[in-house]
Amino acid sequence: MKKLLTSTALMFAMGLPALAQEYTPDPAAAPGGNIVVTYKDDVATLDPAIGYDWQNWSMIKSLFDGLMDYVPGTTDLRPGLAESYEISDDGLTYIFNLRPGVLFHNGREMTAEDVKYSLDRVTNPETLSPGAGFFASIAGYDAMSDGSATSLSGVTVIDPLTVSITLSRPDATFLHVMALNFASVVPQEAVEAANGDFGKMPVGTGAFSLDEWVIGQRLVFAKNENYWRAGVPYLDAVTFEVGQEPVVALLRLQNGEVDVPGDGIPPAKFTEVMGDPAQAAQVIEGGQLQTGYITLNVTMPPFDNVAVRQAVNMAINKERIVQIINGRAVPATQPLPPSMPGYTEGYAGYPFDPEAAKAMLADAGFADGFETDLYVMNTDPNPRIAQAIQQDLSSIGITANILSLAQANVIEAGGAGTAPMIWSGGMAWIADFPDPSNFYGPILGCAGVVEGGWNWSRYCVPALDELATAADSITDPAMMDERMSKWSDVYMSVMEDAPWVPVFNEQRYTMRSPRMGGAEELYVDPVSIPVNYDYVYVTE
Amino acid sequence: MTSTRQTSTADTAAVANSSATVLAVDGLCVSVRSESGLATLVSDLSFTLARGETLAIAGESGSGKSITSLAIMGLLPPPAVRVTGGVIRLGDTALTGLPEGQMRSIRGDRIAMIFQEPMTSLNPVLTVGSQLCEAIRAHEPVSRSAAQARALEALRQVRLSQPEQRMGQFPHELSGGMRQRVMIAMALVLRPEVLIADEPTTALDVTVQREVLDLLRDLQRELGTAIILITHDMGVVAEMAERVIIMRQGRMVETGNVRDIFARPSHAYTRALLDAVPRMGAGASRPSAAHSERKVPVARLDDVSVRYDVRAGLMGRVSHRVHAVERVSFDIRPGETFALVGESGCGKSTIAKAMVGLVPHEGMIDIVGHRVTGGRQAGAFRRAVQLVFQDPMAALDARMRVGDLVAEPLVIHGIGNATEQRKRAEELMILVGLSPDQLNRYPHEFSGGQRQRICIARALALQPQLVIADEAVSALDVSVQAQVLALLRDLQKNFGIAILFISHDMAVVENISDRVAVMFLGQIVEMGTREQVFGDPLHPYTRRLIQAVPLPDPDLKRAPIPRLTGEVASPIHRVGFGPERRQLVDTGDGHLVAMGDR
Amino acid sequence: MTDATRQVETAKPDGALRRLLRRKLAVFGLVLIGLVLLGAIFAPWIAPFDPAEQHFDGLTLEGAPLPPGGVYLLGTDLLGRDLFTRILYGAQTSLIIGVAANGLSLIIGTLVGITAGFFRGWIGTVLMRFTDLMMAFPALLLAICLAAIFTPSLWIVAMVIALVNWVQTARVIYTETSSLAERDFIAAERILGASTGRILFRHILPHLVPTIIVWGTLGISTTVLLEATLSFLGVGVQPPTPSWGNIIFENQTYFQAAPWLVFIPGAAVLLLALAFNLVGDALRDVLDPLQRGRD
Amino acid sequence: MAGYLLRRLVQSALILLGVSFITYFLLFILPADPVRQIAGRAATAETVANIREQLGLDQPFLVQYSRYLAGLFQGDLGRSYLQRTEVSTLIGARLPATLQLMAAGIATELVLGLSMGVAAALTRGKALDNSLMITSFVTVSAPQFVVSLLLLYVFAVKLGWFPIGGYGTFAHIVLPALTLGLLGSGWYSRMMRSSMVEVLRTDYIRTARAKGLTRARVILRHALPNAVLPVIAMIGIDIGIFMGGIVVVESVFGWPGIGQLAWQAIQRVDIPIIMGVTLVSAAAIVIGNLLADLIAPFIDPRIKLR
Repeated sequence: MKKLLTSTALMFAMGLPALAQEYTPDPAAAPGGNIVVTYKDDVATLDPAIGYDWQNWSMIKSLFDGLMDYVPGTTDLRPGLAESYEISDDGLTYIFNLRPGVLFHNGREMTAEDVKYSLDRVTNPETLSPGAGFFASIAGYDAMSDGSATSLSGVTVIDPLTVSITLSRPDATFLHVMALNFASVVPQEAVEAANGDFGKMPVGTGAFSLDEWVIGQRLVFAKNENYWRAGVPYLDAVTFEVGQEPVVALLRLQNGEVDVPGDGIPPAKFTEVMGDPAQAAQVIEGGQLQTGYITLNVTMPPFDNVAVRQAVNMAINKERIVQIINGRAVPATQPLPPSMPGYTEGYAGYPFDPEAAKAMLADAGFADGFETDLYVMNTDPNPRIAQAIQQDLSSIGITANILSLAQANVIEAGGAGTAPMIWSGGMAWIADFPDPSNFYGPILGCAGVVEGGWNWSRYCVPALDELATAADSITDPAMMDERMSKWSDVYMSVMEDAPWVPVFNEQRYTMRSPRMGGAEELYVDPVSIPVNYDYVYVTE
Repeated sequence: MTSTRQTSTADTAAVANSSATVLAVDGLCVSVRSESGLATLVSDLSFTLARGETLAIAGESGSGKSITSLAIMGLLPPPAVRVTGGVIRLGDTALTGLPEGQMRSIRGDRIAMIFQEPMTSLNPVLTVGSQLCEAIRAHEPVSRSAAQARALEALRQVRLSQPEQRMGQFPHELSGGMRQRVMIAMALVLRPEVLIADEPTTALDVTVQREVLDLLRDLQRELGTAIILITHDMGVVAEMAERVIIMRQGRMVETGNVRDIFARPSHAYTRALLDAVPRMGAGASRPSAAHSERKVPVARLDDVSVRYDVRAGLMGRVSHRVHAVERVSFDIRPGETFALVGESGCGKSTIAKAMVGLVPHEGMIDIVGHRVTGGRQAGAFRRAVQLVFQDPMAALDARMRVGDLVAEPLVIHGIGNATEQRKRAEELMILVGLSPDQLNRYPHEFSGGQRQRICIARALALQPQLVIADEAVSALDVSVQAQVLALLRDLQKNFGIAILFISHDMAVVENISDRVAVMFLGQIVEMGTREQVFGDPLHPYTRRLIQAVPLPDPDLKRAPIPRLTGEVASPIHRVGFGPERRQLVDTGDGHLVAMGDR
Repeated sequence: MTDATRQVETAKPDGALRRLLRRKLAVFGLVLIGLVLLGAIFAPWIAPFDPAEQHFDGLTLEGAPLPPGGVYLLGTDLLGRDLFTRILYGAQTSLIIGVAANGLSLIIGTLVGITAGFFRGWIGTVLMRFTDLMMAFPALLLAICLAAIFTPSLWIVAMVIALVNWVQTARVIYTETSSLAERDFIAAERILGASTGRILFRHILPHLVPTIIVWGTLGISTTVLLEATLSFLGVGVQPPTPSWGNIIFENQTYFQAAPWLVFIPGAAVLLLALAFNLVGDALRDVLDPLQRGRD
Repeated sequence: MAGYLLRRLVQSALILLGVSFITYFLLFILPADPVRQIAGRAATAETVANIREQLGLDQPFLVQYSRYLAGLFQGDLGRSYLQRTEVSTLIGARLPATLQLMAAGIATELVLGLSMGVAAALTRGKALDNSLMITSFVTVSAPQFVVSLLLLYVFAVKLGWFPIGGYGTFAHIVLPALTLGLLGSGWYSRMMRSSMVEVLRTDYIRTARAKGLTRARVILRHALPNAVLPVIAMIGIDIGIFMGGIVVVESVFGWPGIGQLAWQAIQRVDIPIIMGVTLVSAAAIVIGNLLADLIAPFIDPRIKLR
């Protein structure tokens, strides 16, 4: 994390190097134009405190801004509404200096009060924000969450353009947290005026404002002429059409009716598109911070036996599964995806070796195999992947019955700890922010081993938790390598215990219409998923 | 066509010459294509119809008389049934082989037809007026209002009450008699040369039948229309027609002047047919069952009422009640035939149902010492009383063999073992005049009369003391009817069974009963011995009923009976209001008659 | 219409079969059903492969399925399995569900209908109001909810379909029972003193048999379609058990890239449903004397 | 009449009450936790408990249900758990599209079905009759999702006659309405045919013919109104079947109706939306039946509403 700078001084204010924070837009970019983007699922809400779906994540990013932001197309932090920030030496206090003259879409100027209000709002239990937990390191969070306070004690307004945030423990990921959608700054009066429907009438400081929303059909974003970042956005408007099957969306794109299929290239059309050079030229490939894995419930026999879990790891033919999804992924060796800091280079993972796996099973006392259940979400291609897994397991004598259920039912079974095996696809862990800690806490740490928790393996090693905490307490950028090596150790221990079978890291393949311009990274932006609307443009 | 046509008289038929012939049928053959090949329905039928004449085509079911009428109209059901030979001529036009378009212009204009079922012959979703008007406008290019005026006139002509109002009414709002008048109006509005009346009064009550027949005769006199009257009722033939064709199994067996045929039937079938017709007064020759006042009655009804609730409104409150049977009292003595007569809806069948416990009642019904209640009855009671229904096909489970059906009462009551039951079933079959080897057949393999015999056999299986015959012979052809009546009489004589004979047919009742009760709107208006009721009818309604019966005697012409005006009284009353109760008074020797109505 | 054109009513089953076999379409339907039945029963012998086996040569290098022809008669699916084999085994599933679900729904529907129709009173009222209520339920939503509550398996899917489908049968049986109960021959039985059980089972039930057979046959087509729809929505029979519905479901988005994966099983569903419809309709004509002579 | 209407409305309300109870109960025992969906994966156990309490999901079933009912009686369908918007707004926004599709679908099936049925009845036993009846069987036997994919593939993708899914213009509605209508047209044509054959055999048709009316008049004025009656009664029931088809057809054609809303809500146990959609669908079915019953007396004056 080379951009994360701090100082050894107690309160050492500093601006970030200009070259690092400024993104150089495409010189060919011309303003104007309107693009059409499609999604299958309806947009549930545009309230930044609530929205947590594939399709609304990037929309919210374009409507709102947080104190921190990322350089487009990268996972590199840059300041957003905060012009600069200072971090105390103990790493517990952050002082953000806000940009002056930033206007909300309603015309009012954004102030430090708004920052405080927004953080209070997202952590207030009544908001029912799914992102509240990210702010747990801010002092006063616990009082907020148990309802004994209505305001975060750690957030103080120093003056209209300065806000100070005190943490209760050092948190190396805090700046990333402040770049999350959940940390977006919202105007109190607009929230209150919306009377519970802020998600349908959002007001932010972002590059676009919501112009029209026909529920179930389309949303139109209009360019924010007063946007504080000069020169962007380029587009006059973005139209999102929802309720469109990915296949249909792609057909329409081929017809020239759609510019970007928000759900990417559907598997069904993948071979066809890639086989046609003209179309393949419009395809953009990019990595994403995603891992598809199988959880093995370590509290349920026979998966309480580490040898069994390792054997399962060795039985899965990841290459074949990748082939089934038309090669749109790379086989995974460990929980972290390759582009994530902390990824252990050179680690080969468990080899695919059914014979050895069978032998291990026999040694563990399961020469005849056993029967178990494999839960999977019931949308394509997940049941198919599950069947491939099933066949692999059967080759070492394990009979896995597939339970292909609605997402909610799988999550319930996982949370209740009643599922021996779950294929994570469709609910898989896509990182909220590019930091290795994001892959640990709720899904591999002890905190997730509660009724309804997301640690579906029920894997809990206190020593690893401590190591993780220690890693996250290192906030000094100079010690980043040490932090990352600690995280690497954490995940290597996890692999030894094998509560997961990391299967693949999905690649994103998307398309754009020929008239679309802008760097390819913008279409596979790892943070502003799936498209960074602020920086793309049309060439016509 | 002129209205100054000379009134028909009995001898018109005799002088009918070719110049007056409006319709000629020559060698008509009609066949049906079925799975087993071509079957002949009508073969080689020839006759002529003169202007202003009434020709009756008489015969029992299956004789081909209706097919003949449809053949003339060109309405045979395609494609199965068609004319396979012969010529039908209307004036100079050969109707057979005429293209549909031309046939259509003749239908309704030059030949009209009225059907048996007035209830189903009018389109239920169109008003009377519109159905009449379209009949006019189909043939004459007149304006809507002109058509309406003529329709109204036609309704007046058939003497329909409140004709203006009727124009806007739907068929279901009219009574059966009124509908048949509408049908007649519709048929005659264009002054056709020929009117085919296919059993025009069979479905009507006897008093209404009389009115309709009178009307037809009057209209014929006024308009001079030639009428082909299709009927099974020899009484109607005698009253209406000048000439008659007797048909049997698609063939004409005899034809001629009505008076001649009734007086000197030359064909054996005609003779048998005429003999089978129940005649008023014939019963007098029959010895009455010995009056046995001292014997304990088999059935005793005291103040019996049956009422149904009519619910309406939001909470489904009872707003009206149908007083189907209102405070009826009578008793039936062992060995006698007690008849209940009355027109449809008078409550006579409801009494039968109440007596066997099928409908709940108020008052007391006592049958061989058992109080009848609405619910399940004791086995002994079940064995004492049995019911024979009007439609034997409906009363028999079509999916059981006759042997099982006849033995079933024994099975239910656990009488005897399987062999004994079988033996008893065979005995019963012989008793009702069927053969024991028919026990393995299904009901549909029998004729109507045979089925009714099976029903009777079933009823007799338990050796009941009382058999209720609810219109048991009404659906049968006269010849069969006579046989079944004879069977009943024999059984009664041999086993001393009491019979409650429920019928609308005064002639049959007069023939079979010992005592008679006349019912009107749920109440008994007159009751006495057969001699008393038929010999000296005291109640006006009884007199009306008797007068209305068509008599199979061409020489006996009766004056038309006065029509009842206004709406038919209804047995439906608001809750808390009931019908006026009729007090029966004894006019001497047990002849009871409702007071005040005389 | 007229005495002469009214055909003699024969209610004997042997006569019914003969009449059924005289209808070309019914014979066509019977032959189709027979073929599917044979295919299902003898699937282990006819099928060239194991239905769950994912062949390595069943997919192209890019992971695309193989079109019909060659080793894999009807091509392969997205996991490289033999489509022909899966359709054969899928016939087992679809038929088992068709028969089981439909049998169950017939039993429920007949029981409810006959009870409500014969006894009237409060039992009848309660049952029929409940039936009305079920009629008002959006059936598919109900099925999806039920399928989500019970973890889907072959038998659960059959049960869910039965729980949704009995309503129609109940209504029809109710109407028929009520009218039968009013008929003279039932009154005659009551007068003879026959017990309720005797009336119901000896007299009413036999008269309902044609209706039950007809609804049973027609119902199978509805059931096969509903199973397919549930599978289409992802709440059907669990993989890897093939059913015609879930074969389509798994492959639906590939209708353009690999049309055989959608339209071959789709045609199978259509033909089987068509076959049952044809036979059911013919049975209705043959068994119901009121409908006789319609054609 | 007013009494009848009032009674029917009360009955309908009771049916809806029953539907709401059963649905709520099914959702209650559904093995899926809406709170987990709301809380997100970073939530702590406290947050989860907090959300559960706030939504009243920690209460016993009857308490939860009576709260829902209390809201319902005030016309409040609640707020979506995940969208945080009034359910009535969400349904209100999508209902027009569904109703449009339904109306178009019903119109299609009636036009196709009735004309096919009448044509078949009039040519009974002939080649046209046979081919129409076989067609009707094919349409009732075809799985809707296969038909919709096929129509989409042929008419939108290959021929380009219609837009590939979406909503808005008349062209958009053709294929989805056709998909929905084809199934029903098979049923209606069969029903219409047998009803028409039955009517053509009645005495009053014979009377009409005996009057010398033209064939067209006999069929249109006398036979059709009578034959169409049993079909009218079916439309009410049909709406229930339609609701099922709509989920499928809306998903294939991207039609922005309540079917898609329901499907997404079921996936994520958004109980207020599922309840709302179920109740709205049930209401549509109940109202459809009521309308069918109310229309009947206009066609057949014998029918009295009591």
